[in-house]
Amino acid sequence: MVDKGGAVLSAGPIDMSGLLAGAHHPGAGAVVLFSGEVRDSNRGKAVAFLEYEAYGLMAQKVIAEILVTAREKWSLHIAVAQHRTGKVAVGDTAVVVITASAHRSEAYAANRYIIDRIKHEAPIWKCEHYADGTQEWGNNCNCHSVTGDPSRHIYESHG
Amino acid sequence: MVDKGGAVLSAGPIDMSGLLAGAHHPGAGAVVLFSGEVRDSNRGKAVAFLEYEAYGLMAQKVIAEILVTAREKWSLHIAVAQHRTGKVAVGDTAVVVITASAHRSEAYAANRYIIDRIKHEAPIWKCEHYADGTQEWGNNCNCHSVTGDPSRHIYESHG
Amino acid sequence: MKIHVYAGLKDYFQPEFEVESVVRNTDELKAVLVTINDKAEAMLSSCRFAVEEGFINNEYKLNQHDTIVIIPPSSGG
Amino acid sequence: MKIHVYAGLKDYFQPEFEVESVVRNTDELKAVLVTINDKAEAMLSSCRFAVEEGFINNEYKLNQHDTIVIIPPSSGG
Repeated sequence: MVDKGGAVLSAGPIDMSGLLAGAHHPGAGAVVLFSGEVRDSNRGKAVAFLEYEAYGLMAQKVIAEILVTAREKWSLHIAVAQHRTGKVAVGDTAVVVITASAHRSEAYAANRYIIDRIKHEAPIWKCEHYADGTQEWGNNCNCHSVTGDPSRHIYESHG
Repeated sequence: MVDKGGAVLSAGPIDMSGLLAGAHHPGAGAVVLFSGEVRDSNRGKAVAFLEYEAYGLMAQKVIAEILVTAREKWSLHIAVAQHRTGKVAVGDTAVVVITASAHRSEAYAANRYIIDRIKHEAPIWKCEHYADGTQEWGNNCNCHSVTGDPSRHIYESHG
Repeated sequence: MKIHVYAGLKDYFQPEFEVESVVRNTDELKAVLVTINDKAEAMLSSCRFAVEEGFINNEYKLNQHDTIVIIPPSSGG
Repeated sequence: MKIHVYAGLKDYFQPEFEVESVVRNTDELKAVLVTINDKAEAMLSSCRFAVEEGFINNEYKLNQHDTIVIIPPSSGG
């Protein structure tokens, strides 16, 4: 089953209200939304903005697979995700994940699962542009230093 | 510190988009929103609508205390909650909780903590009105049958 | 002593009523309420009590001028 | 063989370039890439590889007509 939430990558601002408004289901008692937003500082340095690069075709494929897996694993009514590409200002949303299920435990767990996997696995990279003019590619996932395999990841929240 | 999110009880529809739009903070990398919505069935019976009754002054006090506690416990930038009173239609939001923190673990954990405590402790009651014309008061919290004390609760997600 | 009850307790009592008997604590109040409607006994054992928007327990000394709010188990959300 | 690289790898290589040497698997490709820029060695050891939008491992037999995409560790979100 393919996610009906539409595009998982967005070159412009994410319409969070629109996505949330579309995420109701008569059988869902619980809707959980996660918004990953750009903070004003990173490692003690003032951030000017972020810039996201994606290997688009593959990012879509990876995220779609994650959503399908989560939907099946937790019997979700709704699972959608959208990730920004390009420049994202401080305070703006870089990624949103919405899950809906009959009861709340599943919606929370699935939401966390989806964002964790997107962050580790989707071929999307952030470049931090600092207020001092310097820039630096993010390198969040370094699971390979433990697992010895760039394809094997470790998650805080699930096995 | 008192929550600046405004009223915690609402006799009319909850403005989820407005609450979410107000829940950005430059130091918050993670925003989590929970929406508790009215399902179309309960215990196998078709639901027509719900009606929430609250002991208003005390519900406000209890929810405000829960928000302050969560804010301190997880160093949240934002913690807001709003609960409906009166009639709520199937698919509509009965309660919303929004948390924002530097990193996502805290926003998820605090969000879950807040909704769990609201459901167990805030003096708010739902009356299920079924499609067949019958009605029934909800009785979700029966922790006292285990703890022997109506003031002592058991939570799925935290100690 | 004024009593306010909510939700399912309204199936057993008026939403607001007076108790004339002298009751010193919540256990004594519960005993009096059961004499008014013994079907309420099980639910009363699961209720919390409040005075002036503060929860009280059986240690709290009730005053004849208090308004006691009886709070069934929450079912919000 | 066409190579596409992303993100931090662009500090070491052009975004798209050709490798003329015959390489049969990703280990051999990495070895060739290190001869082009030995500073990329550490990062390459943390990268995943893909052909036609599918991840591949070292078992996959590379074809000289393949386009290989080299994928540094994700840092989305």
